[in-house]
Amino acid sequence: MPEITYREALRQAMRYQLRNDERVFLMGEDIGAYGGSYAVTKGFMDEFGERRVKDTPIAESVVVGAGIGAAMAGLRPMVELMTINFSLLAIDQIVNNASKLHYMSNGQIRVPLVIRMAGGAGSQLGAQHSHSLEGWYAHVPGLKVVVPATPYDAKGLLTTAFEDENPVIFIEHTALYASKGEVPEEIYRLPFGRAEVMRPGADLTLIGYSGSVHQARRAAQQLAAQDIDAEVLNLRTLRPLDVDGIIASVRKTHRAIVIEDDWKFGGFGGEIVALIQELAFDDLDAPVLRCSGADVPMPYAGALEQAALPQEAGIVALALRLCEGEAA
Amino acid sequence: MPEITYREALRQAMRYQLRNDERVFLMGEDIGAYGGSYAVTKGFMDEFGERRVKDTPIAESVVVGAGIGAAMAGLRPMVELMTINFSLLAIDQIVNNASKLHYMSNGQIRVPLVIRMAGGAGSQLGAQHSHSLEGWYAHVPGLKVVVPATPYDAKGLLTTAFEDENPVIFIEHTALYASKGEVPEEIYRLPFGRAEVMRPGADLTLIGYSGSVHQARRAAQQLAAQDIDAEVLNLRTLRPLDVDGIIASVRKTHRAIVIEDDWKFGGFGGEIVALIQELAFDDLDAPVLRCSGADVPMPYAGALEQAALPQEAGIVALALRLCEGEAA
Amino acid sequence: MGQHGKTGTLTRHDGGAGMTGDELVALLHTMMEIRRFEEKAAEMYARGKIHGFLHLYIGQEAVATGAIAALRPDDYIVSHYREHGHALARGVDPKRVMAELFGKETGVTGGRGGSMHLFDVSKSFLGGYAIVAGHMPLACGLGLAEQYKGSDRIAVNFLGDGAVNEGEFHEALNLAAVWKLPVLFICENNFYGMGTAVQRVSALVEVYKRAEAYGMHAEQADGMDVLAMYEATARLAKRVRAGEGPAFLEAICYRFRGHSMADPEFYRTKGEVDRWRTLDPIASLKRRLLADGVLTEERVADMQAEVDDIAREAAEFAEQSPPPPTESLTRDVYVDAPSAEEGSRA
Amino acid sequence: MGQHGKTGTLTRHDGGAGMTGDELVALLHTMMEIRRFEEKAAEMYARGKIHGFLHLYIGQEAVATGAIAALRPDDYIVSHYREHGHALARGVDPKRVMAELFGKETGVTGGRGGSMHLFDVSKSFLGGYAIVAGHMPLACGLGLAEQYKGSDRIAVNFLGDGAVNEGEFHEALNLAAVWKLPVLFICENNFYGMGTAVQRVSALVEVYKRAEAYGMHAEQADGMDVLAMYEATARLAKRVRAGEGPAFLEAICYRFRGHSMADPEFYRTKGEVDRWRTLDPIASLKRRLLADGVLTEERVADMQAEVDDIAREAAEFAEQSPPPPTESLTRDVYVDAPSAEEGSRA
Ligand SMILES: Cc1ncc(C[n+]2csc(CCOP(=O)(O)OP(=O)(O)O)c2C)c(N)n1
Ligand SMILES: Cc1ncc(C[n+]2csc(CCOP(=O)(O)OP(=O)(O)O)c2C)c(N)n1
Ligand SMILES: [Mg+2]
Ligand SMILES: [Mg+2]
Repeated sequence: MPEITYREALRQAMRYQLRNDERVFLMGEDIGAYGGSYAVTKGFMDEFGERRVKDTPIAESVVVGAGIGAAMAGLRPMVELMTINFSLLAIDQIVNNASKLHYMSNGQIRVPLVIRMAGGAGSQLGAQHSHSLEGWYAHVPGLKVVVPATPYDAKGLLTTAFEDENPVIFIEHTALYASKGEVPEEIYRLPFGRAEVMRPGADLTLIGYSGSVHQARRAAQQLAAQDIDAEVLNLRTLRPLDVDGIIASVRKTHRAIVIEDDWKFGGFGGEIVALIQELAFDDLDAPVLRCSGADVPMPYAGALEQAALPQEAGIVALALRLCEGEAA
Repeated sequence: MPEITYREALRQAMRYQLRNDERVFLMGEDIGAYGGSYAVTKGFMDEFGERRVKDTPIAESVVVGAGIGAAMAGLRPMVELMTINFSLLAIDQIVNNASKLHYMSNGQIRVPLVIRMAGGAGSQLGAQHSHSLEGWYAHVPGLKVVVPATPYDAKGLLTTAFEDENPVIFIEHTALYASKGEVPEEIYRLPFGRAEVMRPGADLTLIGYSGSVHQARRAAQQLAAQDIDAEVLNLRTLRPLDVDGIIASVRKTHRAIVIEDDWKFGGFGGEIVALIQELAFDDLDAPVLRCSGADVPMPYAGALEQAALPQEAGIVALALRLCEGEAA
Repeated sequence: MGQHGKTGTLTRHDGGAGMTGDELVALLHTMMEIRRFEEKAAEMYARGKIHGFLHLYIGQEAVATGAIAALRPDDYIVSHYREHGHALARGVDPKRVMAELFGKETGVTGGRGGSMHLFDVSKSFLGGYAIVAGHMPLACGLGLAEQYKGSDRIAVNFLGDGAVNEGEFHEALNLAAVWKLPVLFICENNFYGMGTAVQRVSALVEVYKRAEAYGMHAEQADGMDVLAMYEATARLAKRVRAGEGPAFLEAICYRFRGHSMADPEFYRTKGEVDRWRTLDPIASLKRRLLADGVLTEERVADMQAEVDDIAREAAEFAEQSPPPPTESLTRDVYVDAPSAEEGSRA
Repeated sequence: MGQHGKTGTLTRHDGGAGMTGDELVALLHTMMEIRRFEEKAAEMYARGKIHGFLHLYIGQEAVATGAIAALRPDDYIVSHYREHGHALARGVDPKRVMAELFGKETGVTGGRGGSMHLFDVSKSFLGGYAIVAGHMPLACGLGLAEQYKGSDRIAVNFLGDGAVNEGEFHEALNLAAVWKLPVLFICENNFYGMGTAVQRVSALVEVYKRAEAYGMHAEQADGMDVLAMYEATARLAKRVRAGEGPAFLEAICYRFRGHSMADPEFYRTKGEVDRWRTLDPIASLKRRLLADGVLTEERVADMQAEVDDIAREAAEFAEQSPPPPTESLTRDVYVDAPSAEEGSRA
């Protein structure tokens, strides 16, 4: 299988849709002439024309709302919001319209819309440009929320997203665009609501998604050196969430840590913890812990930012605490 | 002590501030000539004039942003957003400016701003007007989030909010405005981050806030009839959260249920569950459960809406499950 | 035009927008139907049959009636929360609208939406929305889709004067203008957003001039005159349909009742309301058609009886309908999407 | 005006906005300082000393320099993420600005904000903001506060052409106009928002005409000419300060560099950039002051050496400063508020 970047994997999925479904079009700020702020749509305007690839004004609310409206009329738009930070300006459209119209209309209306955006931190962009608010979208019934961690995820999940009949919030990670991995040349779909066991293990489950999966993997390697055999779960989608997959893993390992870039307090990690303790209470040998971002607006300075984000060392320390007196 | 309504309690707190602090002014949609959509500010424009009580355009973002700017310049504005639903249109201002400016400016700027809004459901207002998203605000470092359950809370917490140096999101419950309770005539402050034990109990802790406290109380009465002695906690503020108070209660009762109007999945209740199992793992005799809103956009029809909201019967059923083979 | 617009005369009538007498009477019938429906709704609200917010359209009937009569039946309509009139004018079944207000299974959305969220896709009635200006981007998207498909269907977006200060108004008008979207915006300027008079919150009180700032063709029309609304809408819809880009119509009108049933109306005087009541769009048209001999007093009485029946039958239907079953609560949160759930199909 | 604007001549000069030769030379000095600072920043970015997004002000120096020179030092400035020029023109210490870009403890916000978020409250420089148009409501609030206090301090809000299609632009202009807030909006129309040319996304490309739609006094000025900017700003600031309500100034200008350091500049031609470079605001003023005899080539060389030193010293200072201690991470999330934490004081 060829090795390609996460960015290229996304491009392949989009190009396939643009070629094969006339109802599909893309719109967003600077996706055309500029080439996309993360170069994901570079060249698409030349290849598919301005009808299929639309540069929009900087006006997030109407861009998302127009995507919803076009989807209501039978098209399959993909709206790029550049970054999750700007999605706050369109959140009313997402929460009050996209997520609710199918239900409110008693099934008369469908909103098959994909909203792509880059999330995550770690590039020193400062407090207003470093949000990881995917948990907010995962909170909203009517939405699906996708968080690819690898190029393979990116292509397979984006294809599924385009073909879904519901609004899908597709959140890429700014720090992953250049990461590489093996990806089939042909098109394929990855199911929503099914986590990937990235590394099987017996002693402890590390649960991550998007960027945090990679920290979990690296932490698992370090733990292996200390004879702790960690299982790593890559959630792939937050809504639907693979509750069965999570519980099955914890039933086996009896311990778990959730890793997330986002602020801990009131974040999505709490949901995973709550579900585990509710559904696998008797299987737990220790509390489920979270390794999350610090409770601060993200600072710019490199060392401060790193201190504000979950790190392998922190995961390892928590894991050792959990496994104290056991395997190690 | 006189018995007054939740609405009147809020009015007393606001009137005190308007009379005693020239820096305080109010602004919001229809708070003046109309008298406030929940009549909380009725008569204030006549009493204090248009300089202190400002009707604004329907433009949530600039109203909140102007409140932030005025606070930056040394005033102490109170912005009324009518309902939490409309706060989605101002959420960028709240998250990207209000919550972050003190930190981002390295302490140079302060934002002593109170943003009031009505939340909750139960009045058949339909999906776009029935949000309980207080958990989103509680997720954001830099904000304080206040959720009064009683007239006594309302007056004491709003007074504290006005005198706080930080942005405070003050969320009232639409269904509580006419509720009555004893409230001292003089002004008083209730501390943030300290929960109230509304009913002491030994067998189980029911944790609620705002509207759900009352369901918890009624459920506790029903449980008492079945010989289950439930402790009822009224959180009063979600950020800061009275973690110590919650843990102390659970250490005593060994069981807990969180009650919230909001959607369960990815909601604030998960945070409380996660904290309890992390900090009191060995004290728990059973998993911490949540009695939350159904995972649907809120339907209009009365019976459907009631089915979508947590009810006493549901709390009682969960409590019985938790206490199975014990007290009962 | 309401589906109940059967009339008594067939002769061509000169005075009104080139319409036949039949057509004019049909307009009157629709307005009367809306009025009676709303009065019945108010009555049912007072009797505890309708809950939540109820925003009546009484006084503004000429706007929806005239405008929608001038559209093609497949043109999309997107309205706000004061939308009963638009739905009825489009021919949505009054029985099913009333049942919706009652929260019944037979309602247009099975009781899920209520007064503020009527939807009837079969009539291209794409909804009532409760977030001020939040529906404007959707109208842009509907227009965009038709432009993309190359059709000549247009999207018509009703909004209130209160919406013009929202950010989304600006974003929507700019996008529609710069992309030349086939959207006709109709702003019902009834001088108040809740209790706030337009001039207290809008820098420019002539709303249509706001639209001109986007280079958009914009006009003002007398929203108390159904024929004026018909004519202006027909003219603007034609432009929009021809691909000349969006247009904006400001309809000057007045609501005779409070903002919602809960409004104490502190902010305006009875005198002001009474002055506007002398411009009642139904009474005016009635007078005119009587004077012109298109209608007789007898026929008017018959029509009144007809719309009384419609409203009464709607309320009876609503009353007798069952509530939605509790089991339906979790239905239709998602479209079933077996493709996504079944995994790889490649 | 930059604090380094010491000059060589004291004679009154006729050509420029009624300014003395000294004052004109000071304007030139400030522009040169900004230019050199930005070049140094680009160099430091390339050397890996600066991270994140870096948006240079090169080409637009006349706007900040001319405008800010015309303000009172206590007038608030609220800018967006391309704000180094505004900060330096206001006299914020270049050492502390560079240290901020380096993410050092000695930076204006201790390394927390970085390039997009400079703040110096002691200079009434109330920040750079990274959400397009998100800072406009804040400027309204600052103006509102001064109006409320009865002071004659005004708020000046710099924004880009890309901001004009955002909802907040509309909400802010309307609120400022309807409440007659003392806010001066200065829109730097450099013809592109990232890679998107104004006419591709704005229904009305003459930005100042947008402001007129709110009944606001609006003008256009040559943003490549520091004196034109000075004059226009002085005139509009005077109006605003006098309580005549907000005003809007569109400065026509051009950025010579990419949007940020990462911009591949696919969207414009080298020819276009080169044409604008012939209008370089620094070269133009220099030529003029030389021609008028206000400056000598020798003094120009001295000034270049001075600003070279400023930029070099700033970089050295930044380099030698310590990073913020990790323990400071959680400081200042909240203002300490013992009153709230200590409970009832009544
Ligand atoms: C975003 C938002 N803000 C506030 C409200 C509360 N609200 C409901 S209707 C209304 C007034 C709207 O007035 P207008 O647009 O003139 O319509 P009218 O009621 O006159 O038909 C307000 C403020 C809302 N529904 N949505
Ligand atoms: C709300 C929001 N949307 C998108 C962006 C991404 N973005 C950053 S700068 C920019 C272009 C702004 O252009 P303009 O206002 O003309 O300022 P200039 O860069 O030309 O100085 C965009 C789209 C953002 N920062 N904020
Ligand atoms: Mg109105
Ligand atoms: Mg620009």
